[in-house]
Amino acid sequence: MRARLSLLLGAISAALVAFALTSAHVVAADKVDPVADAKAFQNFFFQKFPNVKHEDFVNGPYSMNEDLKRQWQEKEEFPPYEFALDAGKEMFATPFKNGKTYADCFPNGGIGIRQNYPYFDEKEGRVVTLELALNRCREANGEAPYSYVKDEMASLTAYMAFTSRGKPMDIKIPDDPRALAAFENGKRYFYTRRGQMNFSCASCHVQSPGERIRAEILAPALGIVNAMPIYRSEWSGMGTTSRRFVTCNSQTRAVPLEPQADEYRDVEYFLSYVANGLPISGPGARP
Amino acid sequence: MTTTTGPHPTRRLILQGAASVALIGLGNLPFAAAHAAANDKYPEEAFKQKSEADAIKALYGRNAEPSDKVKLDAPEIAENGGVVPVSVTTTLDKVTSISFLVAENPFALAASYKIADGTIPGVANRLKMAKSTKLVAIVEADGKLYSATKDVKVTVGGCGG
Amino acid sequence: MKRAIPLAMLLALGLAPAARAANEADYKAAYAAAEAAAKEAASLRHQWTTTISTLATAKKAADGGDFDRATAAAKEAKALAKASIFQATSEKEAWKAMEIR
Amino acid sequence: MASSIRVRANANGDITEVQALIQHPMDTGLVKDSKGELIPAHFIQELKFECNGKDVFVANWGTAVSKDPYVKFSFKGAKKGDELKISWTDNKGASDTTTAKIA
Repeated sequence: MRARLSLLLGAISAALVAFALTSAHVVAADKVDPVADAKAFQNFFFQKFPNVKHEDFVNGPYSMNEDLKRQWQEKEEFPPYEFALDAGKEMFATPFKNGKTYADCFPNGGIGIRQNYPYFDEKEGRVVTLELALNRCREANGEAPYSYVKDEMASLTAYMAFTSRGKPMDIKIPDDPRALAAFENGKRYFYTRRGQMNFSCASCHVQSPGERIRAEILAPALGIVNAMPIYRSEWSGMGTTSRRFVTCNSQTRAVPLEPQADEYRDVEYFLSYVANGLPISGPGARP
Repeated sequence: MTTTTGPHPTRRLILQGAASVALIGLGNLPFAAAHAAANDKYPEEAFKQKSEADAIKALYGRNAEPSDKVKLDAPEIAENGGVVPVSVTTTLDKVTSISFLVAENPFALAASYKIADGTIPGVANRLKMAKSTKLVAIVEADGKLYSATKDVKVTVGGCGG
Repeated sequence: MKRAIPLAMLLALGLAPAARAANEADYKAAYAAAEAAAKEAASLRHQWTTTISTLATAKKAADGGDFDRATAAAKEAKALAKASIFQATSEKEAWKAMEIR
Repeated sequence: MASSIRVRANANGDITEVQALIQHPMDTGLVKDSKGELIPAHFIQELKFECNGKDVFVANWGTAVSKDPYVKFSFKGAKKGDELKISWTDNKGASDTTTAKIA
């Protein structure tokens, strides 16, 4: 008797979940309005922090705290990501075994294009981030892909970000239901609570930017990926966007997904799109 | 002194004896001198001392007195214990040495700088601090020691893990 | 003397249920249930790191023969996994409450 | 391989401000690696700045100096175009040196 009951219960809850999923999908598809979302997102932060200059939001915690900003500006005179930048520049110019270089894989030779990443690839029907494109380029030229969370990838993206410094973020969402779905999926991931701490990205970066979380000041979500990749004193090393997502997850005691998982690429797509117009400030230095 | 095969071993022994006696006699002077002037060799001993008082004694041979002419700048809450920007400037003149000590670190002495004349008495660097600690800056000016201290809070960042 | 008897009874009662220590079979059942729940949480991509570490503690305790602690840890792991499953399903809609509109 | 020392020396008037950033792990010898073994101490002990044949600044460092160490100081008596020689040695006897023109 008990077994049959739990079986029944399981079936009902499964059906419920399935129904919720499809309905959300159907409802979401026609309701998704990235332009309105981006405007609302930016206005939320502009109103919450009226005296922070719009372009300052890309400086994360330093836009929230004067003392920290002074320490940062002093560090920026001789930033700790200097070595990664030089290494990235050298790697970018070093040809692969087959003679080609990264410049052959990217529009404009890969210089000054970081602000258009991530983009939605209509052939593949999914979001392609700068890190994924770099590894694609390596594999297309017979080279082994780099780890998404280690220094080589950080050095490459640091150099490409540096060539786009100051250019406004310029992410496009093609009129393609799959692109809208990816944007929505990213937005859902951003607001979904996870881990035993039961935090979502928004719990910290929307509800309490500027406040301290133990020794650190929380960065606002607006413009938070504009500074990627970042040199973090805590890691005493470079960190790619993937490394940041993975470590953020484990801090809330959520088991991280594999780097460049759909959710991570989509949430980067969402965060980059809503920051359109704000300057690229990568590579960044952070606590 | 050592290369000659000296036919009169006794003479050499006497000479060596005399030399060593002289050394002992002067025992404290050269060391004191070594302490007073910023010695050239790496102050191995001072860097091995655990406590800040022992490290100062090993490095300079005497104690320092607090002075408001030594301006020590360090964050109240360290952004990160591994990279704490710390700097010191002073209006004292004839400065020959500046040192930084982090009291709560396993080994107190963090860094010691020799200031040649003509060099502005001031240094900025980035230090590691194991935990919330007293930070001490020592300035050796005209043979006397002056100090400034500041408390720095150090804790981890992030929310959990 | 009269008062002492009920006290002794109370004590005896209190001890009775805990007398039978958990044995390996109890542990195996509890661990299997916990593992199933953890698998489901993983499939929803909402696993908690503490579920995995508690499962590991249960296994280590069991390997050490301490089935009391092992069963307790396995039960806790199952509770954690169930909580993460609840979080995954409830957040399917709940996230909208936080959305900036 | 590019030098491990990045240095900037700018003279304004008689005072030259020098900033240096050095690529070095500065391991304390107290930290364990992922396999639980102690990473041996490996840190720069002496860093010397020479200009016009004179040691203008000598740093003696312990294990409490941050990874990729940074130092800033100023000195008098040099002018634009003078050469600044920077060299360091660490506790393993490794060393590196570079020269920079004062801007």
